[in-house]
Amino acid sequence: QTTITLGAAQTSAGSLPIVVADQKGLFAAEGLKYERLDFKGGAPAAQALASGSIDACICAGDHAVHLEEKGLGGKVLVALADTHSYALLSRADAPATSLADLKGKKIGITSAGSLTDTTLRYALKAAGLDPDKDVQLIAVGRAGPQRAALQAGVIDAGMFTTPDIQITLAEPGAYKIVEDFRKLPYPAQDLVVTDTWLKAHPAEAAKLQRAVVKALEMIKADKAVLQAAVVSMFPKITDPVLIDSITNDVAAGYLSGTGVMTPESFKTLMEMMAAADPKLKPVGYADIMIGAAK
Amino acid sequence: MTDTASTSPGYVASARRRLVSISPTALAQLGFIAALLLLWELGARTLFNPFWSSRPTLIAVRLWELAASGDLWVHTLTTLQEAGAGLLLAALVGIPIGIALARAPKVARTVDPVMMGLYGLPRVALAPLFILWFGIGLFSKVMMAFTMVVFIFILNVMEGIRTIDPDHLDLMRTMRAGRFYVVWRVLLPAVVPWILASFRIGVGLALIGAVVGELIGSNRGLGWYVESSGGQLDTTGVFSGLIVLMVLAMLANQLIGYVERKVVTWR
Amino acid sequence: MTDTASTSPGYVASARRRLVSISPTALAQLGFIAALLLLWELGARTLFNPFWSSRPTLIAVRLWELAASGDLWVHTLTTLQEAGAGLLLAALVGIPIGIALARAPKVARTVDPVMMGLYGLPRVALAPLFILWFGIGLFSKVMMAFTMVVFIFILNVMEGIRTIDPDHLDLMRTMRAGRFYVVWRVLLPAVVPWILASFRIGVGLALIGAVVGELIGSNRGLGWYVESSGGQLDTTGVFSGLIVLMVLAMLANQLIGYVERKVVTWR
Amino acid sequence: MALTDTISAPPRAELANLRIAFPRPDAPPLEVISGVSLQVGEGEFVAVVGPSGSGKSTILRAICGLLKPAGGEVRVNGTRVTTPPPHVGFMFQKDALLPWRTVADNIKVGCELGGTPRQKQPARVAELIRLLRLDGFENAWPRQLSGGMRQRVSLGRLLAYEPDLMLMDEPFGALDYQTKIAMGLELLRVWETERRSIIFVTHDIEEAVALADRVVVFSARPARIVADYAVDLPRPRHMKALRSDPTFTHLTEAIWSDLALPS
Amino acid sequence: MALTDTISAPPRAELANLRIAFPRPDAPPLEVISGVSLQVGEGEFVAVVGPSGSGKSTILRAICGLLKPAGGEVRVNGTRVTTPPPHVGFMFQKDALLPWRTVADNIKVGCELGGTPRQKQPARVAELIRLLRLDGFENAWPRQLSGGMRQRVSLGRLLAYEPDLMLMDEPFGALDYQTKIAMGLELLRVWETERRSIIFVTHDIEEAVALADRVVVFSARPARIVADYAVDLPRPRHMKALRSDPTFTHLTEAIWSDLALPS
Ligand SMILES: Nc1ncnc2c1ncn2[C@@H]1O[C@H](COP(=O)(O)OP(=O)(O)OP(=O)(O)O)[C@@H](O)[C@H]1O
Ligand SMILES: Nc1ncnc2c1ncn2[C@@H]1O[C@H](COP(=O)(O)OP(=O)(O)OP(=O)(O)O)[C@@H](O)[C@H]1O
Ligand SMILES: [Mg+2]
Ligand SMILES: [Mg+2]
Repeated sequence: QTTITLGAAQTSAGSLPIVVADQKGLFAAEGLKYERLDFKGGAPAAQALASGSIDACICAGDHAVHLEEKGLGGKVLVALADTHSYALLSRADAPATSLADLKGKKIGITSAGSLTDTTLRYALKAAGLDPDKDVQLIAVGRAGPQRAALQAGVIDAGMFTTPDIQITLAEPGAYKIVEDFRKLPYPAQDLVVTDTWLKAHPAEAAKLQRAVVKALEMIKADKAVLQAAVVSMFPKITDPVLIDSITNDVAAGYLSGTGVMTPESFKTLMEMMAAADPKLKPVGYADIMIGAAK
Repeated sequence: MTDTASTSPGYVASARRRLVSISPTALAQLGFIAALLLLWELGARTLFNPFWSSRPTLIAVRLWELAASGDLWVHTLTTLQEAGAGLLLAALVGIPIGIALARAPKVARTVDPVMMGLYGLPRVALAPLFILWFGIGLFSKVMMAFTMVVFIFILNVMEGIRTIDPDHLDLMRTMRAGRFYVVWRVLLPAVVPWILASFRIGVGLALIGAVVGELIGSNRGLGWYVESSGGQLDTTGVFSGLIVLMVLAMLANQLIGYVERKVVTWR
Repeated sequence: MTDTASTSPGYVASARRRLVSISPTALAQLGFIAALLLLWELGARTLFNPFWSSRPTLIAVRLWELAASGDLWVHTLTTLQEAGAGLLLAALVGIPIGIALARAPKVARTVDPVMMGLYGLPRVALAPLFILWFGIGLFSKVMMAFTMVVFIFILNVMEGIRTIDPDHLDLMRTMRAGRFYVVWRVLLPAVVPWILASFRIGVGLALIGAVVGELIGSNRGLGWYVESSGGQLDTTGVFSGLIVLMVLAMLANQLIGYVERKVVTWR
Repeated sequence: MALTDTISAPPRAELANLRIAFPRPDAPPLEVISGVSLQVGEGEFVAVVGPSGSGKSTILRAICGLLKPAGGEVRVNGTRVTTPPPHVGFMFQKDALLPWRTVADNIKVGCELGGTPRQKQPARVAELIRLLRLDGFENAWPRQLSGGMRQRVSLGRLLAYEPDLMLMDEPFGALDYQTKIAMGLELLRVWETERRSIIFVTHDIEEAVALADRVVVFSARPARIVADYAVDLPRPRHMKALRSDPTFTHLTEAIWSDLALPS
Repeated sequence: MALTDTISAPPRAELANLRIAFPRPDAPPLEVISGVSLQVGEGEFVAVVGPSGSGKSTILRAICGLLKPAGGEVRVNGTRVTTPPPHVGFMFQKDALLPWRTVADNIKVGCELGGTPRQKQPARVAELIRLLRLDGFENAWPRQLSGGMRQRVSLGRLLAYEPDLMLMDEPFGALDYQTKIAMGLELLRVWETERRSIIFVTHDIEEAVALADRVVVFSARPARIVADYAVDLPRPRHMKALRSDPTFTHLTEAIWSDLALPS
């Protein structure tokens, strides 16, 4: 048995297929054991990946592109999500109903340069706003600080992901969604590896890929599988209603069914990244996506 | 002011008083803590939103569950190990460096800016380098705690050595005492108060360092528990972790006080 | 050992030597820094991947660009303001508290565990409370820096007061000196070395505090810039920010050294 | 004896069966003073001599309220001493100068705490510096002084405080004969013109006899009073002449043999 | 004079036209020693007297290499002194005990640095404690001692170091007459049996004459040597008898008047 060390960008829904693979014995069937480490964001996880401290990271497709572009050979081993994972929430009594209404307001992002940052910049531009002049993007942190900042009124809207969206919306009449990016095709969670690792561990890579893709297929086939994973992944959430809503949201097209990045999501990815950094060297789909397991 | 009648041991009763005084102190401490907890409980129930502050009773229940499941010990031991090793390593490395730099002022002046610059670096931002150099195991967290604390020892010991009575050093020089004799018999005993202060300061920073290390990448430890609870908006979880961290800091401080009383008998 | 001939002022030449010695020190410091930069540049070009460490030349170019665009000043001033205000506030609050606690040992013993516990809390985990209490403006960063540093002052000053010559305190008691007289004329001067050490230690921590503060609600500042570069795996950006932080720490330390030479003339 | 004049007013200082003991770990407390009674009247100058380690400094500390007695009591101006009483100045055996204050500023501490009006302080300090022969060292730091100079600064601080009762613990111990005599004369001048009371610990028997109204001889630890001599020498006394005065030589011889007793 | 015997070997200590000055801000350096020449032979006991602040301690510091002279030079055993020379022990005017070591351990410092074999140290320390009359205080901390007891511990440390040249800065200043005489006798015993050289600074002229082979009188600052008396009194000397010895009284009177000169 070989142990695979995976780094997760956050304790987020993207890790659910991995949990399923573990729960259903798919890793064991491949002769793998896995250990998951949580990082404070995608960037440190990607850095740990590049340094060889972990075998693969569960993070946004952005990091595969960054690593590839920096010559470190980033590859998406399995695409875990087909759509974006964030939604922009505001207090229920806020007048804004769309991104465009937030002109002149303060919007909370998790941290500068993160997925939430680039996403908002891209969406704001699409809505005809200048992200540097028409709004203030404030690095606030994750769900806790975001919610505190909303409550204190120091930001007008903030970026939340699963399960924080569901938990926050569960408070009756307090918060609402201003803009839901979860419908946007985007490789929000991928199993990313490096060329170096791939070259050194071709067998493990194949096993890992097979197990996770199998898990994705099982989830698609049976929602109960996902529910069990949700319960295990978020032990702090005990309310069955909440568990249901998380499971339903995740099951509703968020997770990838095949483990292969869709061309649409790759297109948004490249557009967003180019918008954030005009000097970015373009990367092709085939440069970062490894074909599905045979 | 009259509290510090440290110089009034002129009556027989004081030896007796010491033995009894242990329990009033502990009582006062516990009473104070209890009062704060009560305030918190009441405040959370009435004044402010318990979503942000949780409540002592909820936390107690959570801690009980964690203890029962065994997770509490795993996380606590992990963090304790990281912070403790970092703190001790910092003392072992920092004290000699502090002494050496204080005794070689030219070298100290040369290295000083770089050292202070390094010290001022936010450790969180150095995460990639820590991962690169020290991996993501125990060692990288120990190093995180270490790099927070080692400068405390260096800076405090350096300043401490400057306050040493020059007559003691002159005495040693006239008796041609060797380098090690001076270090062991004069410098170290003289900077004991500075070392103790460093330990007190260091405890908190080592814990913070360990927690920051756990944020960078881990799957256990109190920092990880706090962060993962925060990620699920579980305030009770956050505060449970924080309370355990506080208890660790308190206990470490008590230990330092105990060692101080054992070591500094001459004051 | 012979470096510390602090007690050999018995010849006329030493006054002259002082004036000249300023520039060799600065030269040695600059030389040391230059040597490190050179090593870094060469290492990054040959030994290790510059993705991890960037290169001094790349950083210089980036800093130049940032300076030209004006961003450098915005970020630097922001962070400097936050850290500086936090440090000064910590000194203003921490020194009196340290003195008061040292003079009222019973109170100190009672509050001690809670204080040490609070000190050991990782600030990042308290982000929601900081936002609720202090918002996300300048004030919250100042408070972040403040809460890191204030304990340093308290703990160092408390320990410093314990090392005061009891004869000085007895003397004041026989002359029935008032509380304020004792504080101003005896306690404060006696703990000046401890306060200076706290400032040295505090500079680094205040910067770290400001940077951590910038992680929870900001859109400028060096910490923000570093984080934002890190998020895009832009190592040169990370190091550019870090280098400026280092320079700030160095300058602050030089300033403390300067103040020390002006204030502690009697040693 | 000078005491009889002041029978109406309470004595300046009074020790009633004073006992002082220091606790020791693993041993019974060290009894330092065992039942000492002593009265010092207003305007009286009492010298105390006794073997090293007998408890002379300890008694002074008790009088100015730095030590709580294990038994008996201390009264100053009729009031029982629990905290340092007002108008009592203590010159420590160790000089206890504040290292961060210059010579002038160390002396000024006495003015500041003794209540000299602020405008008069500089003049007073300057006067004391001249009197103590420290001219030219006003702005020197304590670490730059010789042992005797430090002692004189400490004396200056005491004088600046202008106490009614002066407790002096070997105030001239580090001074050469000439300086000692000059300082002794100054002390007498201050004492005579302002009717201060003085308790003066010394090892120099001749100094004790030459300066004091009474000489109290202590035994070795635990200290008791072995003898209490009234010095019946007329004032002003001339140092040179004293040495050949038979009362003087007699007294010094007597004290000498009191001390030489194996006690 | 004792010096003539040792003309072949270099003198133990030799000051050649020594000048010492301390820099001052905003003023010319303070000249403390201006051209002092002095030779101390092997086994010679030289006492130094002089006004307070004249530079006696400073000269001792220069001899043991703690101060660099501004002019002239210091030689010990024929070698020019730049760093502290071997086998020279200095008893400071301030006692400089290490506060974190007990009485016994403070004395032991002398043994440890003087090279007493480790097994013999406890016995040597015990012997010194008895000799210094500190019995029962072996385990006391310095802060628990009286001034005179501290001074004796400091003396004990010096004796434990067993130096060939002993520099003593008012070693008996805080002691009463009886203890002083007892300690003086012990010092003489050590000195006579082991032919040590001693430079002994004191304010007590009688003590100087009673103990020393030579008494050197310093002027006020800047210090010069005013007089250098050979003490032609036979040894062993009996303290009691000395006081009536005409040579003794003569010498003390002479030194007294040397010092009384307005210098
Ligand atoms: N703080 C203390 N703790 C314990 N013992 C003490 C303390 N202070 C003094 N003593 C003891 O009390 C005794 C008397 O000390 P004190 O200083 O009064 O002597 P003294 O008569 O002034 O002697 P000297 O002439 O040497 O100064 C000594 O044996 C000393 O060890
Ligand atoms: N470190 C120093 N810096 C400046 N001046 C000093 C220093 N040490 C001593 N002096 C000065 O040198 C002079 C002589 O001092 P020294 O201590 O040698 O006197 P002394 O003869 O030992 O006097 P005493 O009998 O009072 O101890 C004094 O005027 C003193 O102010
Ligand atoms: Mg005494
Ligand atoms: Mg001297």
